[in-house]
Amino acid sequence: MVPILVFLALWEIVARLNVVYGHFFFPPFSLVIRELFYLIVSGVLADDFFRSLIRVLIGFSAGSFCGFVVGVLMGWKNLIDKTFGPILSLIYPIPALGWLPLLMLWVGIGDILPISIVFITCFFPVCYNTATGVKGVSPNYVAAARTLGASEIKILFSVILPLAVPNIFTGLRLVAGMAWRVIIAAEMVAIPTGIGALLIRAESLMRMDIIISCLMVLSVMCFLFERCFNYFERKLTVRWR
Amino acid sequence: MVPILVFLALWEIVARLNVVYGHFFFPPFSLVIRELFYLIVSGVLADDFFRSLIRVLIGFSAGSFCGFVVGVLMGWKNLIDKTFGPILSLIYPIPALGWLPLLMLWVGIGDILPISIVFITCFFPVCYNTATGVKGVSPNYVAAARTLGASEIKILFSVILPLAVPNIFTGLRLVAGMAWRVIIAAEMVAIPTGIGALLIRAESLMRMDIIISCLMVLSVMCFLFERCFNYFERKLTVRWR
Amino acid sequence: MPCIELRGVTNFACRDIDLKVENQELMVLLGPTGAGKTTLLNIVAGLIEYEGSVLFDGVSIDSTSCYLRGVGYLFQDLALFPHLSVSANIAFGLKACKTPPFETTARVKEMMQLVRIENLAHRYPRDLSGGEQQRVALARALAPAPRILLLDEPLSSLDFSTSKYLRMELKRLHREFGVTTIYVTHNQREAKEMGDRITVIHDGVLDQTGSPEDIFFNPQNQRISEFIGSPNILECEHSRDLGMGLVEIKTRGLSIVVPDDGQKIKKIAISPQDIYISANPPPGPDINRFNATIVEMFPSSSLTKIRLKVGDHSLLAEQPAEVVEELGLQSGDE
Amino acid sequence: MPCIELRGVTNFACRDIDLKVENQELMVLLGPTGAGKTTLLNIVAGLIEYEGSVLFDGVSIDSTSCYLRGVGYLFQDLALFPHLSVSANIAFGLKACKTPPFETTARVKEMMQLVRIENLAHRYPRDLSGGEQQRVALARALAPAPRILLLDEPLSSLDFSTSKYLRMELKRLHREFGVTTIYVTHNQREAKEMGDRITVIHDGVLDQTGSPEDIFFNPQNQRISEFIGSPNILECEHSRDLGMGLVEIKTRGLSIVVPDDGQKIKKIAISPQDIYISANPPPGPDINRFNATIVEMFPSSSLTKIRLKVGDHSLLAEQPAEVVEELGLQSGDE
Amino acid sequence: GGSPGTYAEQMEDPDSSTIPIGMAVEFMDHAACAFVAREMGWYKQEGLNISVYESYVTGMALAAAFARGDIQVAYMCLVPAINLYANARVPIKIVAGTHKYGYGLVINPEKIKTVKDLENPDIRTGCVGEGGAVDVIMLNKMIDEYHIDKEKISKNIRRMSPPKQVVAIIAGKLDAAFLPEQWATMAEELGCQMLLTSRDVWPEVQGSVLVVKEDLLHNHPEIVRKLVKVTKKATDWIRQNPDSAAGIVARHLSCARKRLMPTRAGMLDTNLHITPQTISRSMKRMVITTDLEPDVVQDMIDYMVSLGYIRAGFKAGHVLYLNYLYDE
Ligand SMILES: Nc1ncnc2c1ncn2[C@@H]1O[C@H](COP(=O)(O)OP(=O)(O)OP(=O)(O)O)[C@@H](O)[C@H]1O
Ligand SMILES: Nc1ncnc2c1ncn2[C@@H]1O[C@H](COP(=O)(O)OP(=O)(O)OP(=O)(O)O)[C@@H](O)[C@H]1O
Ligand SMILES: [Mg+2]
Ligand SMILES: [Mg+2]
Repeated sequence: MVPILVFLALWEIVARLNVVYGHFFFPPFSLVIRELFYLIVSGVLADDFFRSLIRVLIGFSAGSFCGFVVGVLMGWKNLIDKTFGPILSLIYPIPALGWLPLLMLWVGIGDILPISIVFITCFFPVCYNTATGVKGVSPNYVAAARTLGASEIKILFSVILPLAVPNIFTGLRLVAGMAWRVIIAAEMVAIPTGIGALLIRAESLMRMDIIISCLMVLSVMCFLFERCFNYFERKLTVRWR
Repeated sequence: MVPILVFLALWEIVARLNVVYGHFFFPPFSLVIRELFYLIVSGVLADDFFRSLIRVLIGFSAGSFCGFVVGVLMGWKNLIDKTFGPILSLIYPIPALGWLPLLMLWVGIGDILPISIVFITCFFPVCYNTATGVKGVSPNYVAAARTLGASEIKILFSVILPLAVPNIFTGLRLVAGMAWRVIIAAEMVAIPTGIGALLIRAESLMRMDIIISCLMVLSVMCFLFERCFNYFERKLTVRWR
Repeated sequence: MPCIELRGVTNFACRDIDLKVENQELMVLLGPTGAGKTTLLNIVAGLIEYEGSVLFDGVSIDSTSCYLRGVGYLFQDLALFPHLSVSANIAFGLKACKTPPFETTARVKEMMQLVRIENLAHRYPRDLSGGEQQRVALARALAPAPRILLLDEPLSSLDFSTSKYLRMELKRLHREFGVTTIYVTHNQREAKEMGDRITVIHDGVLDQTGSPEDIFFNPQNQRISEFIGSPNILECEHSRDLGMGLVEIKTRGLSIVVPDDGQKIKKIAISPQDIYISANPPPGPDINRFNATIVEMFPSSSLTKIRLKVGDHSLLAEQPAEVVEELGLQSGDE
Repeated sequence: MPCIELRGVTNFACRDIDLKVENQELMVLLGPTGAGKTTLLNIVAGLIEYEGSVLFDGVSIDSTSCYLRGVGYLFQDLALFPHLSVSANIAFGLKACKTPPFETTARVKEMMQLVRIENLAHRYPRDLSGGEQQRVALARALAPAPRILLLDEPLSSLDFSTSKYLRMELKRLHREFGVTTIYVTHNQREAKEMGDRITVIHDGVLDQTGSPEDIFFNPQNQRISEFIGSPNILECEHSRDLGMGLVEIKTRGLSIVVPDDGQKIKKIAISPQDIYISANPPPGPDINRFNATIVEMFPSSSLTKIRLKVGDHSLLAEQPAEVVEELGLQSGDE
Repeated sequence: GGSPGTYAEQMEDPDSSTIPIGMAVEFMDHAACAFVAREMGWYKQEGLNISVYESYVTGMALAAAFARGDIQVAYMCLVPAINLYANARVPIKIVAGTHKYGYGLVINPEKIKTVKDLENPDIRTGCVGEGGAVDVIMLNKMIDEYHIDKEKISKNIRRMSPPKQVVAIIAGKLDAAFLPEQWATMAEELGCQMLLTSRDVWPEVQGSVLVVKEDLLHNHPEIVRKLVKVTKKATDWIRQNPDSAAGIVARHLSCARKRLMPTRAGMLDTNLHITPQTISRSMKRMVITTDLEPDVVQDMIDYMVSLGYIRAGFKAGHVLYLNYLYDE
């Protein structure tokens, strides 16, 4: 907690000591909090926030899950790695801009669109990290499990995955942030609700205070996500790491 | 290579069998290649491409390097982790949209703008993955190195980092794609050059063919990046993994 | 329980190995370090590539994947699962073959009592001592009651009494359940004590297979005799009981007094380390002491092998280098 | 070379340990598994937390960080660097203390010859056998010529001849350079052979410290005597030379014949395992054989301790459970 | 800003060409006059050292660029200009207009016949960012003018950038959209129907304007004067020969910097590319003029206040500075 407080204090100070115009583009923490408060009481934020939250949660969990599965397969069976690896690395760099038209055609313009953008974003990092983690498991343990009569599946679930947990969670922690980051871009083509839409509106209205309030919401959300991932990871690994 | 060819063949077929306007949204591979060819000969692409390439390279290497350093510190010294971890996870989810105004103020319109956006994008994944890798090194090896009289630094460089290589490279592979993905968004703003600019132009003229050609360039670049990372990683780890 | 048969098995560490371990037999695999013992076990367990073929009960199982071979394997580097507690480690094999929970717990308890680690049930391998880890690994290998047991130096890091206890326990288990077992060790006493038969491996080649007596009394080649200390085998021509449990043995002009173990003596083996050379007669009674001529010496970094001529025997003695120096021994000395 | 002193060292596995290892001494740390040996070494090396204080040459080094203590440590789980070749592993310590390259290579070569692994220089630990790994670890620990040497079961997975050779080499090195050494083992013979002094540790408590003879002939408490096999110590009242290297020893009504090692005998120790019990007289000469009365029996899972009354001695014997059964021994039997 | 007329007294800086000026230009035919002026090289003739950002700088980024001074001049729509002044508090002055109108409601003729049909629950209306862009203003105005139920429309509004709206309409994912030119016309050419134009919805509504930063006006009034002059010249020229102007704009729009984007493969499946015909049709829908009535601006300001886009209303006079526009 302390570092965060320090950080905020720093922010306040820097902002207050700022050059002309700076004050507007980089308002002090206190102001933002005030604005945030107004936004919350006025109820504008809550609604948008929850819609975004739901989109993020769905996209995130779906994307991470698929990424996880594919990653496990790639890390586990070298053949699959060789097969999908190149294709993934071809698809990976396609930005939202590239996906939008296709998605528009496939899923239409509705809640699914931003969700699927979040999905795409979450997929790759989890996939890559999981694969690395799975590959990293020492073959000795796998051999031991084999001799104990564990089937490949059993080995996967009771040996490989538990040992790959740290990497998997790194992936999750990464995409937790990205999901919140990309929801903005995702909601650029959507039903005009959600924190992204709010942000765009504020953006085009040039309302810096609202923008920063939204960003703070993002930050806090990502922070919470990260916390609980850390919590779960510790729960899963602390006893043997 | 085979899987890629299969993939492209599939693309061609699906595109050719497509519905009305399908060609427009989802042109077959052959068409895109033709367009790509025209783009190249007309010289439009080359110039933009190289500008983007340079920006990506600079932003990528700088961002990865800083991410690497911070990640090492965080994984190495728990105190630093506790200190910076929360702050990073607060800053992490801020999207490009959020950074733009501040960057505009600080670095102004120019090549630095997209570079710094790439930088920000590359920083976090490398940082997180490196930290995970460093934390993952078995304490036994560290202890052994200690008793052999190696100083902390020496241990870091000759034991911890070599063993963390796989994670570090996962991070790099991740951001290689992101860098190319985000350069678009970065160049859409105010910078009238680079593939991003070309893309946004094509988009506002709804020239799907050009868009897809650009995306293909991105894909290929990311693919190449990934290849050479794989190559280096193998070089570094094959003998003992 | 199946019998294990290896036919022309070859890989990086084994060269054309033929071996048959009878049903219910406990075969000790004895060999110096780097001989290929672990590799051989890995081959039987199906963990590494090899040419040639491995048969259980005459059926080739080269294509049978490891986890169907039903072997219990105690790895030399124990490979305990770091993320599982001791009890979970032991239970792993049972869970893998779908043992009902209550049986599992019972079996785990039993195993932990067998290897005397009841008190560590909830510890994690990281927090165990070397010997404790080894015992956990042993328990883990035994728990699923495998048809074949591969033990790679199962007692190497246990103290005498514990290992003695476990040797007896293993013996007992083997008697009771007759699990076909390959028992790797580099300890000759262990080998002698445990083995129905012993097979000696050297540089990936099986030199000799036979009963303990076989191996120790007539090693079939130089390497073995060197490995087990190349005893000087003396044919016993005729022996005279001295009473008080001693026999005097006449063998081509030498008479040697040995304690009598009640049974008739045909051969005696004197290991080179047991031959002491000194220039001037040492104190004490003059027994088993002869004048010898040094025929030749093979100095090595720290040990010197010395071929002695005693009567019309030629014996091989082994002396620490420094002894040799201080005695200033040379060929031809008396 | 410093002397090592531990004062009231305490942690999860050690309880209030006081120990002084003299300069240039080779102290053997003997104890059953789980006694706290490894932990003790870790404490000396400064790898884990502890209360109390450790002194080198009387100077407390509790605050000295591990890599400045200048100890060479052979870990029980060898902890070879998987990403470095054998030679690189051995060279690590030298590089760490900025040895010039050519010296390094020379030293590495020397070490590899010492432990006989020249041919493995470019292998990686993954591809080594257990014993080879152990020798690499030994070489790595020795290479930087440390002031203090901590060896945790350095020979546990080596065959007899190799380990014998290495024991002699270690002895020689110790004589030459007099590195203060703590040598952990659970093997009594090794302990006897290597140690200037031996200290016995049990459940994290030092029971006894002294010369090998001390420990083995008058163990100071039950646990030690049990650990080293609780020999029955018989005071020797007077002895008679039978000639032929035999002595008859009279001790309160018993006369026992033992082979004579030339020196005067004061006590003899008979370990329980060496006492054989049989109902009817076995064949062979009637030597060292007495009628005894079974006073009491302590049956355990597989071994039965039997207290015998022989003359006016009471001896402790140990018999395998099944022997006991088939003989149907009971208290009070003759 | 001070009262009008104060700047005229400023003494003129002789070598105005040395001062580099960043100019933001929207990448659509709203900025026709800028394109033409560049093509003709009139800025150079006036000795203006202008670096043009044919940019997509919008909202905050633009504001920041203005604030920092990287951009001092911009051809932009009136609404963002007002936001810039009122919300971002960037001291700017609007010194000239460039055109009136320039928006149109394009619809899918199968599903929509009259404006009232927009209320139907299955009608999805496209729209750019709420508030920032003009189209939403137009939408609201239309709602007021034609007495449509706002709720019913806003229930299924889809927001996305104009080009995406066109794509969406022709892909049948949208049914109506209030688009800025040239996209409105392009959509029309792709089979949509233009139901309304901004002219019908809001007579005399101002399209884009020429915006300069106050500092520039303050320190280098002569530069601003020249800018206005060039703009005027350009608009006049466009009015006189619209077709060649359309050609220039079309070529300019389909340029990636100096080079034309190839169009061969692009034309295979769709005529999605900018032809002079498209542009001229599109430009005929606007009134290209620098005239700018304060009342119109005031109306816009008041309307934005009523929509709650800007916090407090203000006198149009504060943001306008039309001396150079009308002093010749
Ligand atoms: N993966 C490998 N690739 C190449 N050579 C190997 C590999 N693993 C082991 N070896 C070599 O094969 C030989 C036999 O190894 P193995 O582990 O079977 O010896 P071992 O009999 O178990 O010795 P120890 O008693 O020390 O365990 C050794 O010389 C070792 O160097
Ligand atoms: N990290 C730990 N936390 C708690 N207890 C531990 C930890 N490490 C070891 N122990 C316990 O401390 C005791 C001593 O461990 P130690 O490794 O010193 O035994 P040891 O003498 O080396 O035995 P061995 O000869 O088997 O290696 C053991 O009972 C072990 O279970
Ligand atoms: Mg082995
Ligand atoms: Mg230990």
